[in-house]
This record gives sequence, structure tokens and C-alpha cells, in this order.
Amino acid sequence: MLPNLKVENLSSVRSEKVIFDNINFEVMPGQNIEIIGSNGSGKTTLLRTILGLINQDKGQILWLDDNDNYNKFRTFDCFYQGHQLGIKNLLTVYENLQLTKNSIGMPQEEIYKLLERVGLSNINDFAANLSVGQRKRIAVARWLLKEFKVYLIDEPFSALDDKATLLIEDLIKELNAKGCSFIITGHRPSNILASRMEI
Amino acid sequence: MLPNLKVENLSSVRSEKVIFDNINFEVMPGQNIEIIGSNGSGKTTLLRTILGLINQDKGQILWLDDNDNYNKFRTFDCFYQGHQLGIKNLLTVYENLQLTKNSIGMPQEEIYKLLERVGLSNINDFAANLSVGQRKRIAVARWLLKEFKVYLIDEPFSALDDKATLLIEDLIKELNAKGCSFIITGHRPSNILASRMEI
Amino acid sequence: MMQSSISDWLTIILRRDLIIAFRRSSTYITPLIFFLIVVTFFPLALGPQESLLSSLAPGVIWIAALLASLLAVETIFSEDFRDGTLDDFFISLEPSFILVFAKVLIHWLITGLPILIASMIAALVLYLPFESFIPMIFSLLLGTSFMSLLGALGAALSLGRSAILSAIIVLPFSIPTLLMGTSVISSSLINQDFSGYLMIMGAMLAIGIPGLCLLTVEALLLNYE
Amino acid sequence: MMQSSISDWLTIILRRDLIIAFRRSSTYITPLIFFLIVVTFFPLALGPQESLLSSLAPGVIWIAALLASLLAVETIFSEDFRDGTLDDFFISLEPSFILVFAKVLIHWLITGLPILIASMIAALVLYLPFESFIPMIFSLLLGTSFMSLLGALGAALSLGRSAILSAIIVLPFSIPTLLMGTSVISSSLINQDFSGYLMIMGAMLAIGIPGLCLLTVEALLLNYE
Amino acid sequence: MGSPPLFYKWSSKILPWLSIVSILILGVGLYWGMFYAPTDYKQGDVYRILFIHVPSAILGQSIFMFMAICGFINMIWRAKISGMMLKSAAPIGASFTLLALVTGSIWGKPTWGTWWVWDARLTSTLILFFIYAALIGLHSTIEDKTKADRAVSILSIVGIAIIPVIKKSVDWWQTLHQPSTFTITSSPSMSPDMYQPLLICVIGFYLFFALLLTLNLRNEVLEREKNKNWVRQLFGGLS
Ligand code: HEM
Ligand SMILES: Nc1ncnc2c1ncn2[C@@H]1O[C@H](COP(=O)(O)OP(=O)(O)OP(=O)(O)O)[C@@H](O)[C@H]1O
Ligand SMILES: Nc1ncnc2c1ncn2[C@@H]1O[C@H](COP(=O)(O)OP(=O)(O)OP(=O)(O)O)[C@@H](O)[C@H]1O
Ligand SMILES: [Mg+2]
Ligand SMILES: [Mg+2]
Repeated sequence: MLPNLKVENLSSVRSEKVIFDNINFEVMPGQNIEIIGSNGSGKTTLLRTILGLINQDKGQILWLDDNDNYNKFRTFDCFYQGHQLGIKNLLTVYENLQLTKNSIGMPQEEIYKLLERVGLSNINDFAANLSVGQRKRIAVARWLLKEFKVYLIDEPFSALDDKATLLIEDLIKELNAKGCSFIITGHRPSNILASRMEI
Repeated sequence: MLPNLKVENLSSVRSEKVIFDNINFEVMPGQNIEIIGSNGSGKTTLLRTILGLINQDKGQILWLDDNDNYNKFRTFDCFYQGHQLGIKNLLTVYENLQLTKNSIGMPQEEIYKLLERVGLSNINDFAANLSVGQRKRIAVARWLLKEFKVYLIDEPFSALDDKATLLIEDLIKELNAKGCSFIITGHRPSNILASRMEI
Repeated sequence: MMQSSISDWLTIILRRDLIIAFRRSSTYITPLIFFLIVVTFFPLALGPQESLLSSLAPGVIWIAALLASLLAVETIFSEDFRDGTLDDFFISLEPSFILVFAKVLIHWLITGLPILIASMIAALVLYLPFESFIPMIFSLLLGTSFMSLLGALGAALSLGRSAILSAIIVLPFSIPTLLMGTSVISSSLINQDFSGYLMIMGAMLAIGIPGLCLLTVEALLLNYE
Repeated sequence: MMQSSISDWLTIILRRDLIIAFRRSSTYITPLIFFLIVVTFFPLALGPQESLLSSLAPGVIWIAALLASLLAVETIFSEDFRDGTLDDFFISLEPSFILVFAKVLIHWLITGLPILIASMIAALVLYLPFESFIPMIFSLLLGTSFMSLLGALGAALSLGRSAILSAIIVLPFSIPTLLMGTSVISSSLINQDFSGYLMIMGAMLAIGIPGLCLLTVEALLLNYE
Repeated sequence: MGSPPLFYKWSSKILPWLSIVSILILGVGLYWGMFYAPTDYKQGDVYRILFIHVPSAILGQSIFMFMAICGFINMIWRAKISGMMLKSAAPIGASFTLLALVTGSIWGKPTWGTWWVWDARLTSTLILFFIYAALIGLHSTIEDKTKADRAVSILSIVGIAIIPVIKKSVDWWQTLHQPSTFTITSSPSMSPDMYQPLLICVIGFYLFFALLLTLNLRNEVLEREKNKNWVRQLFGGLS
């Protein structure tokens, strides 16, 4: 099997400051990468650079296409969850899940099931009334709307309680089994199976 | 010594839903309370109710005044750090500290020292460019601008690395020694000396 | 398949943003009332003489339209930018052009369209002759659409911290629209041919839809460097 | 001690918000340019007859001023509310009145003041006689301040809602200001006494500063229940 | 009747009487005005629109005062029912004001030859309508109803403080510029045959307002208290 994504010798310079330098890793289908670093070490910047939201400085990011070639341009959709979760206060919990691109064609009951799975019962509350952790759970429910080859999740475990942490660990395992890979960040090693790298 | 603050039988009802009920505790000078609960258990709501930002339903909150009487109205300023940190993207790191009420009369070098203490060196960067953890460090630096009898801090340890966690533990200890008390929230017990309560 | 997914997505963006806009000001009536209040200001300040008002009517209607499009302009992208939704659009492999187009459409639906309706009442109270109603509607249709395009560019330029002088860039370009729109109506008042003006406005729109949308994408990308 | 700390705090709020407004130039430039566009529009639309323009000048200047001051209204509290800064004001034991007053002042400084300056250019363009400059300045000074007060109330009531909603809350109540402000200038044009109008505007401001500020505090507190 | 359940019980008793009396008086007034009152020597039968126009114009203003009083009570004493009253009265007031505007316009077309003139009285009615629209718009955007009540209370208090100023200044405005060609105030003093039915119409409109308000308010009370015990008991069998 070929890696879906190869990051080679990547470095980032922002406002003439080197944020990170010489990053190398490969993302095999169904396997995870965990990027660990202190505050301001560049984890968020790295994820966003991989996605092309921030211009890279040196090195390359190579994406596998359907013909087993590697391309500099992204060849498949990825799932990204940043520090900002993209949750709309004026929509209800249910609408926050339903009115996204990934839920196209998904029946209502499926969405209810997902919400139940992440522990959200108040599906008709406005998101504005939710606690921070509950908002994060909406974001987690979105992982399941569609399967992606690669998920890039920035600090999946922060602001969550132990139950939600276990849930996420399970979800990642489950998606790994389907061949999905996770690139996650954190400040200390988590319990998921992953190759860890310091930044 | 008398407690600075007594919370008696407090309960909160929002949109006809009981968020928490029958909360009792006292805050002795120099001692801490840690409120532990899962996502959506009402920790944030509790802190904001104590401060009067949310109306309480039943029970009472009693504040010690200079004559050792207890009042229903707050008799002294508290420090509150919520999930929103009150950081302005268009101000620099330094300005974010300097242009607040608590820094009135504080000389520039003192502010620099504080920023150094919380590990922020890029004092002239716009806050918009900071990482999430670095923003949180600005908020932490604000604890030291002035001494308060009671600090209410919502999830002080989330989104921070181990170094910052240690730093905060130290800071809390240091402020405890000066007679300041902390009411903090979290999802699991922290390392600080505190009486813990589940919510 | 690809085609249909784009149009599905467009529908979802439109639905989502319209729901939010609706919850934020709850009635379609709000922009309509707003427009009428602004129109009312003119007789109050300039005097109620019928001849004066009807000669000013084209301009008054156009100034009110301009104000309405400017008022709602800032929110076009700011919320999506702040809460991270905008990231999703640039991460997706579909062209970001779509997003900008959807956003312009939404802005027009919540400002331009109500104005179109309100303008008929405004025309009535400002004594604009009935013959001028059709030219007025057409000029507003073309002009408010162009304003929404310009507004999107301005909003994109003033996002975030690199807020360059978006106002200076956008507002001057709204002046031709204002002048041309007014000329259409006032030409019709004196029975002159106004198709030339409409043609220019149409041409501006025709160039503006691809041109300004692309520039707006570029402007948004400035926040992703 | 207490006294001085309040004024210190006021200074800090003012400094902070002005720095932010200054860095985001669209906040103060858009109202200014909008004002000038509306004003220059009239000679273009009505032709350059000096007598007509100068008789309409009071109304034109006042309409432009009122509408321009609406443009920045929504932002008065929204950002502080979103990022948690507003909490601090209600946690502090000092009266929240101070905050509202500071915010009104800032709004005036970034809309009213530039308009005051731009109004002189407008007056020139519209052939307003020099003798009317002083009454115009005074009326604008009082009137735009009152608008900022009203705007703060509208912004507080529609916090997190749309700009159009805050505009329709504010606009009907600004009609006396519009009429009185216009009357001041047009009375001065025909050498009539205008001090009565100024007096009423002053009285409205004098009642408005405490009254509207207090109501604004109440309105803000609605978001803290 | 300060508490919702009490109001509900009390209004249930009064409602049948109120409906009968208000519809009776309104009917008599309108019938008298429309069919028995003499034809105007100048305007013909068009003038009969007066029997709707004038009462609705009067009601539009009175209801605003009523709302401001409710708003004041709601702000000071936080009485729940006053907030609901405020909310229920707003659409009625707006409708009457709109009715005055529409009937006025319809009347204006044959008499003045135009739908609209910028006359002081017309303008201030229009502004009143805008203020109603602002109140209703504000209320409907805030999901939390008690919060919405308080917001609208604040605005209605501003309204009551400033509406006299608006009226005064609109009156000056009209005299300051050239006087309008048409005036409605200089109508010849009305003959008693017209005045009496008008008076009855006005009383009928007031009673009709009371009826509409009670109905609206009862709905509002049920809607807001639907999870309370007393409402559950009331509809024990149904829900
Ligand atoms: C849209 C247009 C109109 C509006 C908004 C309007 C508004 C009003 C208002 C606010 C009143 C005052 C009620 C009161 O408090 O006493 C009124 C009264 C009246 N209106 Fe109109 N009106 C309009 C058109 C007309 C027209 C076209 C006529 C007839 C030619 C007319 C005839 C009257 C009369 C006779 C009264 C009673 C006068 C009095 O007793 O003082 N109105 N109208
Ligand atoms: N446009 C920019 N100009 C200058 N410096 C920048 C810019 N963008 C980011 N930085 C800097 O890059 C560094 C890395 O930021 P990043 O957000 O990637 O950190 P992080 O590892 O995600 O930290 P955290 O754990 O706190 O989220 C920070 O020091 C930040 O100040
Ligand atoms: N205005 C409101 N109406 C209805 N429910 C509300 C309202 N405000 C808060 N809640 C509910 O109260 C509960 C507690 O929220 P709170 O933010 O206090 O939780 P928390 O303990 O801080 O959680 P977290 O750890 O995720 O931050 C949540 O379930 C939330 O949905
Ligand atoms: Mg980060
Ligand atoms: Mg919380």
C-alpha cells in the first residue's frame, strides 16, 4: 500500500520567522500521525500548510491520485477541524450538522443517530446556548457525515471530558479500520495508536 | 479568618432546564475551590452566576465586606477569565496587557516582565498572529496586573502545554500565599491544592 | 455528479445563510421598512413640494439603495471567517468562486430584492410617474446586483487584520452605478432614451460577475498566506 | 481616588478603541466617504443652480450626516460582546454607565467628528453662505452626538442581530434631530433666529446623555440574564 | 390579575360579554355611519370611509400610549403579564395605524387626487407606523420571550419620550416650509348626524381593541406557560 500523503522536508516562514523546519512524514491509509509540541510551536500552522491554507516555504507535500502517482496539488478532499469549529450560533444543533456540504443526501434519522452517538440530546437548542465542550461534540459528529481519506484535527481532545475522550479514541479506531488516517495535534501524547513526532 | 465568599444552596434554571442545583461552598482567603464536571454540566454557568452575569434561581451568594458582614451585593472586584479571553486581534501583545483597567499606573517594564514570565517574547506581534495557547498566556499574564481577593478562572489548563501548566500551578500557589483565592473549573482534578467538588 | 454536487452545495450555502439572516432580523419586512424610513427622510429634510420630490426621486431611491447595500456589507464574510467556515471553502476541491457567488447572491437577496419591492412604494410617495416604474426596477435590478458584487470585494478586503482601505477602494466604484442608475430613471422622466445607460450597467454587471468574483477570491486568499 | 480611577479607565477604553478603529480604517472612512458621496450627488442630480442647491443644502447635509452615522452603529458593542470584554465591564464594580458613555464618545469620534469636518466641504460644494457655517457646525455637533447616543441604544438592543435592525430602531427616533438640525441651518439662511432649535437639540442631548445611556445599560444587561 | 393563571381565569369570564358588547357597538356605529348618516354635500358617499379612518387613526396612537405604560410597568416591576400585554398589543396597534394609512390613502385619491401628500399629520402617522414596525421587528428577533419583552419595553419608553417631540417638530416642519396645498384639519365642523355615529365607532373600536387584546393575550399566556402545571391541568385531557 502506498501512503496517501507524503510530507517532505517541509518548512514554514511567517513574517521572517521560521515556524518549523524540515518536517517529514508519510500518512499510510488507516494509520495516524500525532504531532506534539508546546504552545506556539507551529502545530496549527503545519496542519494549515498541509492543506494549502498557508503557503509553504520549502519542501513539498505530495498527494496520491487514483493512478498511484504523487501530485503537488491536492487530489482528494480532506477533513479539517481547526481551533475554530465552524459552528453557527443562530442554527440549532441539528441544523449545524445538516446544513453542511458533507451531509448532502443524508437522511434525518442518520443525523439524529450521529448526534446521539456524540452525546448531544438537545438537538433543537440553538448552538449559542451550548457549552464549549458540547460545541466541540458537534464538530466531532461531523467526522462521521462522510468518510475522508485523511482527517486533520487540531487538538481533538482539548476542552473535552473523559467520556468524550474515550468516544473520540473509539471513533478514530473505527475510522482507521475503514482505511481513514488521522493527523492530530496535541501538547502531550494521547492514547490513540499513532506514530508521534515532536515539533 | 472568615470566608470571602459563601455560596449557599445555589441553583440555576435556564430556559426551564435545571442546570445545577443546591451548590454550597465557602472560599477562604488563600484557598482554592476546584469545580469538576463533564461537558455541559454547568461549570461556566456557575462561575457566571456567582459573578452576577447570569441571574440565579434560588439560594444566595454572600460577599464579605470590610466590616466583616456578609452582603448579597458584591463588595469587592473579582477577576474573571471565561472561555472568551477578551483579547483584541488588532492590538499587539503588549497593548493587550497595557490597555486594560488593571494595568493603570503600571510601568512598561513591569508589563514586559509579566509577559516574559508567561513565556511571551513577541510583544509587538498582533494578537491575531498568536497561537491559541499564546493567547491564553496573555490572559494569564493579566492575573498579575493587580491582586484580587477572588479569581474565577474557567478551565485554566485547557489548550496549554506542560510548561504553561506548571507555570500556572506556580502562579496560583504564589497568589494563594498572598491571600488570593481561586475558583477554577476543569474536567479532571488538577495538581493544585484545592477542595474539589463535582457538579 | 460533480456538477450536481456543486449545485447541491450552492443550495446548502444559500439555505444556511438565509436561515441565519432570517433569524437575525426575522422578517423580510425589516429591509423594506428600513428603505422606506430612509426615503421618508428626504421630504422631511428637503420639503414636501411635489415637483422637487419627483425630480429628486431617482436619486433618493438610489441613495437609499446604496445605503442599504453598504449597511449589510461587512457581514458578508466576517462571520464565516471568524468561526472557521471559510476555511472549509478553501479546503474543498470545488472552486471557491462558487462560494463568492453564493455570498453575493445572499447579500443581494437580503438587500437588493427587498429594495426592489420597497422602491415601488417609495416611488409612489415621491410622486414618481408610473411610466418610470419599469426603468426604475430594471436599473435597480442591475445596479443593486453590481453593488452586491462590489460589496463582497470590499468585505473581503477588510477582513481580519490586514484591513486595507477597503472603503476607499469600493466606494468610488459605486459612484458610476449611482449616477447611471439615477440617469436611467430621470431620463425616463423626461421621455429620453435610457437604454444606453441600462446597457452600460448590464455590461458592468456582465464583466463584474466573473471579474469581481475572481478578485474577491483573491482578496479572501490574502487572509490565507 | 475612586474618581480618578474612573477617568483613568475611561481614557484607557477610549485609547484602546480608537487604536483599534484606526487600525481598521474602514470604520471611520466609510461613513466619511458615504457622507461626501451623498452630498456630491445632489449637484450632479439637480444641476448646478446655486440658488436651488443652497436652499436645499441644510437638508442634504443633515440627511447625509444622519445616514452616515448609521454605518458604524452595529459595531459599537458587538466585538466586545463576542470576545468577552463586555463581561469585564459588568463584573467591575464601577458603574457600567461609564462604559456606555465611552462607547458613545468613540462612535462620535469616528463618525460624528469626521462628518463635522467634511460638512464644511459639503457646505462649499452646495453654496451654503459662510454665515451659515457656524450654525451648521453647532447643529451637527449637537445632532450627531444625539445620533451616537441613539445608535448605542439601537446597537445594544440588537446585539448579535443585523445592522438593518439596529437602523430601523434608530431612524424613526432621529427624525426630530433631522428636522431641528435642518431648521437651524435654514433659519440662519434667511436670517431668522435659530437659537430656539439649538436649545431644543441641546435639551434633547442633555436628557439623552443620562437617559439613553441608562437605557442602553439596561439593554446590554438583557444579554446577561 | 397580575399573574398569568389569574388573568386567564378572569378573562374567560369576561370574554363572552366583551365580545358581544364590542361587536354590537362596533356594528351599530359602522352601520349607522355607512347607511344612515347623511351624505356629505361636497364629497358624496366617499366620506363614509371616515367612520373607519378616524377611529383607527385614534386607536393607533392610543395603543402606543398603552404599550408604553405596559413597558414602563414591565421595566420597573418586572410584571410578566405587562410584557405579554405589550407584545400582544403591538401588532394590533400596527394594524390600526396601517388601516388609518390605507383608508386615508384610499380617501385621498378621490378627494385630493393623489394617494399621498407630505402633510404633517400624515407624516407623523407614517412615523408611528415605522416605530411599531421597529418594536415588532425587535421582538420577533429575540428568541427568549421575556428578554424580548424587556427590549421592547425599553424601546417603547424611548418612544413615549420622543413621540411628542416628533409630533411637534413635524408640525413645525409643515409650517416652516410652504404649507401643504391640502389640509385635513380645516374640515368644516361636523354636523351632529355625522358626529354621533363617529363617536360610537370610536367607542366600538376601543372595545374591539380590548377584545383583540384579550384574545391575543390569552394565546400568548398559554404559549409561554405551556409547560406550567395550571395549563397542563386546563388541558389535562388533551396533552
Ligand atoms: C394616508 C393618509 C392619511 C393619514 C395617515 C391620516 C391620518 C389621520 C390622523 C392621524 C387623524 C387624527 C385622528 C385623531 O387623533 O383625531 C386623522 C383624522 C382625520 N382624517 Fe385623516 N389621514 C389621511 C388621509 C385623510 C384624507 C384623505 C381625509 C379626507 C379628505 C382625511 C380626513 C380626516 C378627518 C376628517 C379626520 C378627523 C379630523 C379631526 O377630527 O381632527 N384623512 N387622519
Ligand atoms: N502571520 C504570522 N506572522 C508572524 N508569526 C506568525 C504568523 N502566524 C503564526 N505565527 C506564529 O507562529 C507560531 C506558531 O503558531 P501556531 O498557531 O501554529 O502554534 P500551535 O503549535 O498551534 O500552538 P498552540 O498549541 O498554542 O495552538 C506562533 O508563535 C505564532 O505567533
Ligand atoms: N440560555 C440557555 N438556555 C438553555 N440552556 C442553556 C442556556 N445556557 C446554557 N445552557 C445549557 O446549560 C448547560 C451548561 O452549560 P455550561 O456552559 O455551564 O457547561 P460547562 O460545564 O461549562 O461545559 P464545558 O465543560 O463544555 O465548558 C449546557 O447544557 C447548555 O446547553
Ligand atoms: Mg494551535
Ligand atoms: Mg464551560
